[in-house]
Amino acid sequence: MDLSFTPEEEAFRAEVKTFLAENLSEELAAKGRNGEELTKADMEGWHATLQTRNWLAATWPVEYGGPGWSAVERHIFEEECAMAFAPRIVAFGVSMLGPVLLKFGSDEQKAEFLPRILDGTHWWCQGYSEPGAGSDLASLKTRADRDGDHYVINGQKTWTTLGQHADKVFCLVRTSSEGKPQEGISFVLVDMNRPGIEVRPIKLLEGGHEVNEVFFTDVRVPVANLVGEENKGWTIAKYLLTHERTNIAGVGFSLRDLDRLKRLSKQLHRMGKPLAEDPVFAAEIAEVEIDLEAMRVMNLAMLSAAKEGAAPGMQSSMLKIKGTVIRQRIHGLTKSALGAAAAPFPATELSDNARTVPEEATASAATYFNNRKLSIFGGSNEIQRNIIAKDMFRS
Amino acid sequence: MDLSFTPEEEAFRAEVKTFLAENLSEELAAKGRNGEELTKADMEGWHATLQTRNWLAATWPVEYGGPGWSAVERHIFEEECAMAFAPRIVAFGVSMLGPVLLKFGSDEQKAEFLPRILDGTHWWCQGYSEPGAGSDLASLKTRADRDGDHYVINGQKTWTTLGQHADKVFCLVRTSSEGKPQEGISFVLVDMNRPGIEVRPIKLLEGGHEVNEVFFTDVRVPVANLVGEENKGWTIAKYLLTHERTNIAGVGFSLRDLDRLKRLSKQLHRMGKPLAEDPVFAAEIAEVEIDLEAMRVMNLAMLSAAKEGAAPGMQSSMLKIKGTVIRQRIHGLTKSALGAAAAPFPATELSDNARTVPEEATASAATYFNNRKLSIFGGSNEIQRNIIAKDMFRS
Amino acid sequence: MDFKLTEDRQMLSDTLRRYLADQYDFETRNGLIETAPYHSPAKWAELSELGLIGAFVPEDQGGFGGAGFDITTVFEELGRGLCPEPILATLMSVRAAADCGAEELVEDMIAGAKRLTFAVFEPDADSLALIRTSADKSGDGWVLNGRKSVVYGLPGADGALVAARTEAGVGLFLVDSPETIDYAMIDGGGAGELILDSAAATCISEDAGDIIEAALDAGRLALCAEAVGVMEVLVDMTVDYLKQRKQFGRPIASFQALQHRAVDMAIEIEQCRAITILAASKLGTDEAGKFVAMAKNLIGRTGLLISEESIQLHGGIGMTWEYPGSHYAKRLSMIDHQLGDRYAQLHRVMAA
Amino acid sequence: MDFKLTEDRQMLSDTLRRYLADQYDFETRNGLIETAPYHSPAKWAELSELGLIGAFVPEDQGGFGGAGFDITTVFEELGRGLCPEPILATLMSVRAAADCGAEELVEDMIAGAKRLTFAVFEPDADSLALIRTSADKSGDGWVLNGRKSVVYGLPGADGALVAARTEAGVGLFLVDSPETIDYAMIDGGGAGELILDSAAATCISEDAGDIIEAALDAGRLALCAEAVGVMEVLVDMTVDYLKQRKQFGRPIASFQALQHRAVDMAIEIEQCRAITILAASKLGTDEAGKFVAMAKNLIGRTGLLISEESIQLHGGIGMTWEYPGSHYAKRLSMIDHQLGDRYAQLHRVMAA
Repeated sequence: MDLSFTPEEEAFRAEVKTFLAENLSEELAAKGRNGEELTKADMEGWHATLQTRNWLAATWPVEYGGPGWSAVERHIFEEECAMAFAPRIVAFGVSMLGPVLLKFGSDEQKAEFLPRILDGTHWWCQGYSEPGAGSDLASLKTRADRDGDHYVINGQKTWTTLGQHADKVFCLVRTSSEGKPQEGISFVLVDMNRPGIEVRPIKLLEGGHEVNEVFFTDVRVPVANLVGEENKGWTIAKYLLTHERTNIAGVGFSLRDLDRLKRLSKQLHRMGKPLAEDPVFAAEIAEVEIDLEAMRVMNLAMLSAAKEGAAPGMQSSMLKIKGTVIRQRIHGLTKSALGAAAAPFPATELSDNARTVPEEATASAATYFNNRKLSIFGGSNEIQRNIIAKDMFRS
Repeated sequence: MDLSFTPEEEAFRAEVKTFLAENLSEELAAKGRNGEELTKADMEGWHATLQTRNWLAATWPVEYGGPGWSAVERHIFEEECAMAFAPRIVAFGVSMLGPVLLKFGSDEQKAEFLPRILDGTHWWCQGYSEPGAGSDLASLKTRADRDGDHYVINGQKTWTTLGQHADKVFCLVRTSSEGKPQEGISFVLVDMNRPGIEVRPIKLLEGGHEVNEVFFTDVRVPVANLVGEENKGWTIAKYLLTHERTNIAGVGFSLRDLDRLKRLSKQLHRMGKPLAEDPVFAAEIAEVEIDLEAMRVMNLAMLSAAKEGAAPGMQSSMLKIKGTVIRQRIHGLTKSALGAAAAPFPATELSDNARTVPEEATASAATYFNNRKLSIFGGSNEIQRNIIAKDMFRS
Repeated sequence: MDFKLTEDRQMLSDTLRRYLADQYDFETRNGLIETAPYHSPAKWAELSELGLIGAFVPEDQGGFGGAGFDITTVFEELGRGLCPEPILATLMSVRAAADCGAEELVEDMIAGAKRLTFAVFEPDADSLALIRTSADKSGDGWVLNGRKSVVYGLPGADGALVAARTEAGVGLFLVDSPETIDYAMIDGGGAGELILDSAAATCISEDAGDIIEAALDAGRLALCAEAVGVMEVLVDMTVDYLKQRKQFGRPIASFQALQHRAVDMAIEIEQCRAITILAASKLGTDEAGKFVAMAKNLIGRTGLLISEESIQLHGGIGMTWEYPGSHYAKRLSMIDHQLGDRYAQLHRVMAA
Repeated sequence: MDFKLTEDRQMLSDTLRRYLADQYDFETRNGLIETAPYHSPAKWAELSELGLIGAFVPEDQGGFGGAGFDITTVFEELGRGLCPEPILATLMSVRAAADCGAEELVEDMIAGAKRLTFAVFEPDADSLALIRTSADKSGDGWVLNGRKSVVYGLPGADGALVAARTEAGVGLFLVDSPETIDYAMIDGGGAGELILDSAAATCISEDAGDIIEAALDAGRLALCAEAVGVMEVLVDMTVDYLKQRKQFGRPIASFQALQHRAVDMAIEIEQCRAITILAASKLGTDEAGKFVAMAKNLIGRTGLLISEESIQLHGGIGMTWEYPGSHYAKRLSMIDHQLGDRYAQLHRVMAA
């Protein structure tokens, strides 16, 4: 038993810290800290900054332009970026399509798409969910019918995150209606500039725009854009779902947000005293801090096992559930910490004069509401429980 | 809207208080307060005391020896008895079999059994659950085969509360295995002194003996002991389950136990101060007090509706769930209040010297463990949720 | 004991429900909440014509109601209709004005001729004991100095009743055209900061501390009733959604884990309804503070639970601006933040 | 980073698990816990022969272990075996004695020749700062006056290490044949009240406050590990029961609401295992107090949850004395009461 990082790993952490200190502008960090929406340019700029060191595509092998990190190094990198309020890497190209192409793509596809993910030429989004196919993804209905050397796509995708910025979308589409629903699904790459594609924004309850509906009407896509075999797309979808996701627990985000909560609890007053001196509220902060410390170590144990090639199995689902519950509880306490001052809206547009709380607190309510998504997307916590139960109760 | 009791009801409450002050011995009340087991004589004595005023069988009509109370009067009586730590009335004869005989029994059965419930000649227990038939009561297997003018009973009942004191048991038995499981069940009255009956104690986790297994081997019972029609016993079982149960929420017990918890929190010390001055613990007491106040009014609303003949419907299941959750939380906090001193056992046999906490606190751990039963018996809280869900989600 | 509404209150309830359903539907509401004054003066006028404001004031003070149950009757319907009109502020103002004997003001407010807000709390001053805004005599009148924070219904109001320190204690003052910083609230409706920079004011009472506290408790009771109305609609919507939404070839309402969670929501609503009735029955008595605090604590705890569970059980749909349920969930969650949250109320109960 | 046990510890763990399974089955245990001394001196001797006690002491103090992970390795197995032997008291005694440099005593204890208890807390004194028991010099020796409460493992012990006030602070004293009031504990094992009425004592250290606190934290860590062992067995039993028990014609494991509750139990156990590892890694450092407090708070909260849920999911069976699960549930619940419960630990975390 040894919970410490190796000297090499500690040196790596120091290197990441230095990089962030030198390359992450205070302006960009402040946006993260204050809960402001990032622009497309913010995200593209940050990708480019990371790629100056080959640090953008953490899981890619060195020969394709990745950094060649171990699972532990990836964890350290993600934790430090989170603590510094660096922008999140937009996952769809780098963390999702990239690994899929590396495993299932043709040489031509790798050569065409991988470099353009790294250099920012292509912004990818994900076409999975449909209005009638959420938790039950296999029931998806968007069809791709073969017409010569093209597919003709008709249907609708939804919850397409940052689709408003994208010029490419990877989609699960139905290429056959025979057999089990899972057996007629294919994975295709679609150019968003094709005729017949329409993107409509979905405004979320807190007022933000990060997800979209994407409509396909007779969209023609070359058959060459099929990844893997026709009707074998479900294998790819499952690969992505079970693909080692080091950051599923979001430990760095929770550590960072807990820090902010503790700062605020010393600055904000209740009944004439700093909130931190109300034992009832302080007890809740202490409890969530304890839960987080436990989860942090649970996550390290999983990383350590991954290093030795052990499959994460149901631990990944456990980390998803516990990680989101903890993050949501921290957001809930942060919103509560503001008392009446949580209501003003839109928070990030308030004047200095209108604000009565520290700038990093203003968007607390919006952040809280937006983050209700954490327990819904990426396989809802109910679906994760079903996955764990299947494992626990198998006979 | 008016939450107050009428002057007549308030006068009735005063009358009950006076009766309890004059007739409930301090010795008997102390047993209740301190969590000691009551003897058979204690219970029989208290029944006899109540019956001097015709107050034993609260739901029976006056002509059969009941008091003729309204639902509200019954509630007041139960609340006052609970607050005074009076023994609980043993329900099986008075509250369960009595109403069944009044509704389904023959004139002979009423004449034979009802007076003997009131005068204490008969001590009844309930033969419902079986090892394989708990929540799923209709799957019961104990058989009663017709042999001339007798039934011959074979099988096993379990969780028979206070069966060790009983000389009579009313049973659900299978008289037919055709049709749906519910359709072959009959309700019969059995003399416990018959050959072939064996009662074995079940010791519970806290060390107490209040439930039993009852084995039936070729027990012969006259057909005259059938209540209602053969194979129609399920109707009676359902009648009992949905029969107006004013005390299902246990409001009086919770009020009384919360009072004790608050007393103890002032007497017991933590970190050199009364526990009541620890805001974290005090907050939990305050929360459960609030929950209880809400439940108390929910219960009054149901009583008020019952007075006007409205069916309690799913509110009864809601009260069962919330009532038991609140009582169990109070017991849990009371056990926690003791800190290390909760461990000594058997608590009620400790010498004054061995005890370091007030006498009424000594049995807190045992009481807590014993009362885990509240959410299990009488239709587990899971079954109650199923009942409510059926109502909520009917299309 | 009687848990039914009187005929008059039932009529008010029915009228209000019908009005909101017919005249203040979800699209109308959402068309208003993003633009100043974040509510509709025209709808406001119609609501006061329905007699809402009079219902908050006892007969001997010029109204035709004034009991706890009058307040809960109105606000439960406002909750069901998710109405963003600034009626909470009016409730507190008109009751405080009435208790101070400001007959003319009360008359104007009941008639809908004057819409006032109620400004008590300040940055870092979440209780009357802590407020720093001062009132000083100046010639015939008074001037106020200080700042009031998150004043509900401030945008577009005709004036504000302001709590300020006097030599006698805490007084209540009318400021007619206040300097404000207006903003929308995240859950609908407007609020703002009230900047009192030697602001001219009329004295309503030089010592109104108890009256202000009572008005705040009336406001808290109103919020509880509003929350109950919101919860009722939200759970109905959740149940309907679970019945209609199909995944894995069957309605998700058939999944027992979801059923049991919906059941727990329903039970908690009954608890909230009950404690609100209890608090309403105590309004105007010595115990009002304690029982209102109890109610608002439970409402706060349960409101968060029901808000979060309703979103979760809806999945993604429950998070969209387009779906009314998300606005109900948001409102329910934010009610806890108004006039002292579940922690503040719990401390009041512990101190009682 | 490495989350595997060393070979030595794995061997100790295996040996202990085998011994408890073979030699200390459930019937044996339940035959002991109701009669004084509420444990088995013979089994105790066998356990010390397995090297348990030596594992609690570092090599430079005469043992062959002494790290946090040595303690957790032993106690997780004691938890899995639901062993009522008074090893917690020995752990604290031997570590305190070793830290005080009482070599001979440590040697005797490791050899199993002397079984001592550790007596610190008193009625209404749940922290070292509050204890009132006094130690005074008397001739060559010392006399102690006071009372120690709920002293674990007191019945049948060879003596007690007692914390008492001296002029230097809080000292540690050996009382050889103490006057006691013995009793069983509701969850198995014995404890008692230690009556110190001018009791003759040997001074181990006149100023051992920090050493005693460290020994208590080692005890708390041990309780956490024991709880994890208990939880593991309890959840396995619950899952087995759900799979085997049929109602309504199918295994109740097929009911989704029950499945999800079992899943939540399993997740919480992983959390408990993780925080216990973390606390073990900190033992002996400056941060030990904080992380042990964190661990024991989480163990307390989760222990109650898992204890209650396991009983509930078993239905009536889970409440019977005859069923081992009920004793596991009871032990788990009572662990929170030992050496400072979840509230006490939370206050330590808040103060840290």
